[in-house]
Amino acid sequence: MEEAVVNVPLEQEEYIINMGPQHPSTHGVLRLVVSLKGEMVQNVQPHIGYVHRGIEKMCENLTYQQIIHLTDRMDYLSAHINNEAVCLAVEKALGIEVSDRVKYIRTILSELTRIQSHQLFWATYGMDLGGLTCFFYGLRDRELILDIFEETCGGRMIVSYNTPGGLMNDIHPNFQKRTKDFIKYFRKTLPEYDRLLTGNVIFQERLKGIGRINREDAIAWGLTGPVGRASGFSCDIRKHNPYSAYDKVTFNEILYDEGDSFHRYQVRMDEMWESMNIIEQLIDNIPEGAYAEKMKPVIKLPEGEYWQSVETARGELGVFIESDGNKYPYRMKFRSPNFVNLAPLNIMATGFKIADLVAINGSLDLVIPDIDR
Amino acid sequence: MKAFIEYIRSIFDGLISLLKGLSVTGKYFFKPGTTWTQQYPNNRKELKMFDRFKGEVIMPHNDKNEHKCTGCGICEINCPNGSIEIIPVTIVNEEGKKQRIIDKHIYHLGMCTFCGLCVKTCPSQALAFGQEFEHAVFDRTRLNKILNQPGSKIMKGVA
Amino acid sequence: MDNLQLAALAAAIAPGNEIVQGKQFVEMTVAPEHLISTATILKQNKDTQFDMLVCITGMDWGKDLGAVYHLRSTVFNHMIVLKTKVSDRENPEIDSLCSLWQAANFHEREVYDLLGIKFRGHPDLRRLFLDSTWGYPLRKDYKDDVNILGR
Amino acid sequence: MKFNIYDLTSFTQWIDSSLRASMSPGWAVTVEMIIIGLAILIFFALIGLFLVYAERKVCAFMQNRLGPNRVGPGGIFQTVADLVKLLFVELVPIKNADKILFNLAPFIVIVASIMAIGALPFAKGLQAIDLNIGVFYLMAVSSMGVIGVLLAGWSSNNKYSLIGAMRSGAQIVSYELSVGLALITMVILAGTMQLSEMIEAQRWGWFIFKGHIPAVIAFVIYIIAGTAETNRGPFDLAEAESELTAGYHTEYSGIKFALFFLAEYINMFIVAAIATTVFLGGWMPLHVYGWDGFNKVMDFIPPFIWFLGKTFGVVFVMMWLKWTFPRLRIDQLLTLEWKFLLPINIFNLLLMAFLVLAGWHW
Repeated sequence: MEEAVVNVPLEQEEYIINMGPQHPSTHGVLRLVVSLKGEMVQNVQPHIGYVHRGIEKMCENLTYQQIIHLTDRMDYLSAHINNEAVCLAVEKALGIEVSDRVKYIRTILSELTRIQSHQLFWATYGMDLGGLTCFFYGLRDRELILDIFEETCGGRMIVSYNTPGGLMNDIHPNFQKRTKDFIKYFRKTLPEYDRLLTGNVIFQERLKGIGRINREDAIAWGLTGPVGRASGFSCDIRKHNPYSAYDKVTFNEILYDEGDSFHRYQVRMDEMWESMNIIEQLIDNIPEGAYAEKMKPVIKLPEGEYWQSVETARGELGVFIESDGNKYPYRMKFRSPNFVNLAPLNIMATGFKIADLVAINGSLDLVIPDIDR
Repeated sequence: MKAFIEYIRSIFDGLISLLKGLSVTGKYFFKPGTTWTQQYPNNRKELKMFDRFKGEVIMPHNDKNEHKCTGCGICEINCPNGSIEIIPVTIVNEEGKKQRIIDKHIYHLGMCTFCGLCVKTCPSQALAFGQEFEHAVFDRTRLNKILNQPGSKIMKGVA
Repeated sequence: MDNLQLAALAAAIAPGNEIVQGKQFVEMTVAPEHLISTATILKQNKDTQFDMLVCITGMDWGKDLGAVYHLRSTVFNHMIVLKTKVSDRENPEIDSLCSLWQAANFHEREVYDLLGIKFRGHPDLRRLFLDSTWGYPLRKDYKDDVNILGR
Repeated sequence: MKFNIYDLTSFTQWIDSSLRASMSPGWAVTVEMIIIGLAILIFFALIGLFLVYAERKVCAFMQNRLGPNRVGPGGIFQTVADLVKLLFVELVPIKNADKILFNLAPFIVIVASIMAIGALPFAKGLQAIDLNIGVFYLMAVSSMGVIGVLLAGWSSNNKYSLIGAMRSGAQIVSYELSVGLALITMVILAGTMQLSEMIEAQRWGWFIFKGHIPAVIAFVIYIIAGTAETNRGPFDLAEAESELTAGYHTEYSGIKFALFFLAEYINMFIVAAIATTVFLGGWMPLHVYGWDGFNKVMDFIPPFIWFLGKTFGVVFVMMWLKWTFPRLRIDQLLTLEWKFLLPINIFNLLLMAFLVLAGWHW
């Protein structure tokens, strides 16, 4: 506490409040030391590390198969995409090409993950802004995706479905039917989200022009994902460096120029439509093939450095593996999108009110375990 | 004048957007049968988990109280956080040969992260995922389970 | 532009650095004193335009400490990897790149927190995750008696 | 004495006269005050508990849930159980808090709402005191609660509470205007401030029908401003839980928190009751001139039911608003009042005055 106060420059009539680590709107154990003048935010200092588990250190003592289950626990809302990132990096290092079936299934599940993450964003964002009903509608529809995951992967959020060289099991026989049912249902329900929240005059007034960040700043701060794309920074890894089956589908990258909270929200709403389009293109065409390549029980990566970026629901997740030829990685680094997206919170929120700070913080859609790792 | 018309229009646009929102919540309020929640402890009988659901790691036994675990220890090696401990014992079997079997297959449910590596890598399919998910207990030591049942033997034909 | 051309171009505009090819990305090993100047050239040259700092990875190579910078050009969509090493394990110092890319701010704080590498010229170099009594856990010689890592 | 459910005047007068016959007038008044006080307190507790339950059920159904359903049939005793729990919760002492004000604040809030209930006409003859400036009195008393809110925020020694209290102050000062002007519009129509006379004037048509468009506008404004005055969503800035954790009552626990909580619901009831009395005819059944059969059927329903039914209807609308809309920001809240509600209100007032002068309102 004292340490925090020392580092915040205080002027006259300013005072500090601590938002977090237990605060309803910080979505976890993020602590923001906010200095205020009246209700105006003068300075925001994020203090993180309350759920730092040392995943990168733990990875140095785990085999590549075992690392997968740790990546679930970084960005737990994009668990499947995180798994995929590590698997892709390992497969790239070993020079393994997985079958098309695996690629298709991975892509479908990634997009389902993205939809459920954005649904939770919608739900919690509505709640941040005081519309508590949104929370229940968002979670209600998310439940259907979690059921798909549970049936096929065995876990709801923490799926651990990928493994280097393929998948843990083949998809469940009900998978395609359930997914199609969900898309049919959600295409009808998503406009309801817009009626309830997006079009609402209070909602728009609260978000438009709040927490603006322009394209140059977004690039300089390395903002990716919906946060970067709302500022007009075309940063979709799925488009620029396609992995899995993304080169086989057509979809639009959602881009807006305004870069304010409302458009960060709007990017996510539009991405849900795009994700549904991607799934519809793939779901009926899953080719036959092996669901996993034959792998050695102990995977040893050749000496060298490997990098793989994927697009999670929050931005670019980079996996950096330095291997010394052993069965454990020498150094494992995760470039987590939330960690980068949190950094410019100060420049986004300064000059706005404390209610706007909540709105901006919510529009970044932070997952704190991903920041701390 | 133009500003005034704009002002009036903003009022009506705002009101319409608010009414749209009200129509959504109103629809669910007045339409019966839209409840999505489950009455959890009451519906225990009907509640069926998906067959791949990872509730806990179990070791299936057949009617003759036999399991398939050979005590090879692959699950113990593969477990990322040391939730599995195998205590082997060497016995002399009916044919007079020395055989290494499990004495106890200890499973620390409290540490398990349900990654599924033990089940997947088991060479004799001795482990599986159970459907039980109500793991709350008053004492943490009760989460340490011994998976092989007392007096159980290894199934014939499993090396 | 493929990796070969990029390597040739990088060698031309920032001479004196060791360039490794044949890997996933072009890799440049930069001496710590040339880091800022090399990075500035890479960022500002209109044929490279590395305007996005993707990631800084703090490394402990056993003897040397160092950092690996992943740079990307949002214009050309190519990547380059900069590596810098310091052999002073007691008081390692590298120049901060905060003036070039603001994204370096948090990344450098993270590297400082976990590996103890100080960044000269960083505006706000504080520990990020851990409190000041911790050691530097990502160093290979880090020992934690309470929570035993490894096997 | 014959007990008449449709006209309680004779009943209350019988109590009064029998009391006066057995004791001196001073004592009689004292005993009457005690009876009324007890009756109001019991009603207060019951209505508070019921409204909490109703709110939880209403929001649950809007959110595809069932709401409380464990304690009693349909969870009807859930709020009683909650109240019992709150009574046993430890009252956490706050470091460096202003003890006197801290303890006083919940009582100011609760007393303000009790005072307002005293003047409400629940049925014909069932009114504690029929002031000739009834509307004025209700407005004055119902806005006193903000003093308690301000004291709570100030004395808690918590910055969140302080911000919440300051917001609440700014909010109530502004919205009091709209509430007042909306009611004045109806006072012009009624030509009186006495609540019993106002209701009597609505025998052949409630004011919201009689007053044409200005009355409807006034009603909408009153609902918006009344919601704001009770610090309820979407105007719950004072306790905005995603910004200020719980606003002015962050530091309160146990029964003191329960008092704030109860007062919020009672205030909602009072605002709805005023709306009922002034716009929707109070306890007066729905009458249509000329339809004698219809009017007889309507008269058959007791006035008390009419009053509560209309009030809960308005309360439901307020709950509906709360569970649909996101919260406003403080500057938007003030913009809404000063740039939209107030000008419309003043225009509306003129329109109504013109209407009444032209004699179009009958």
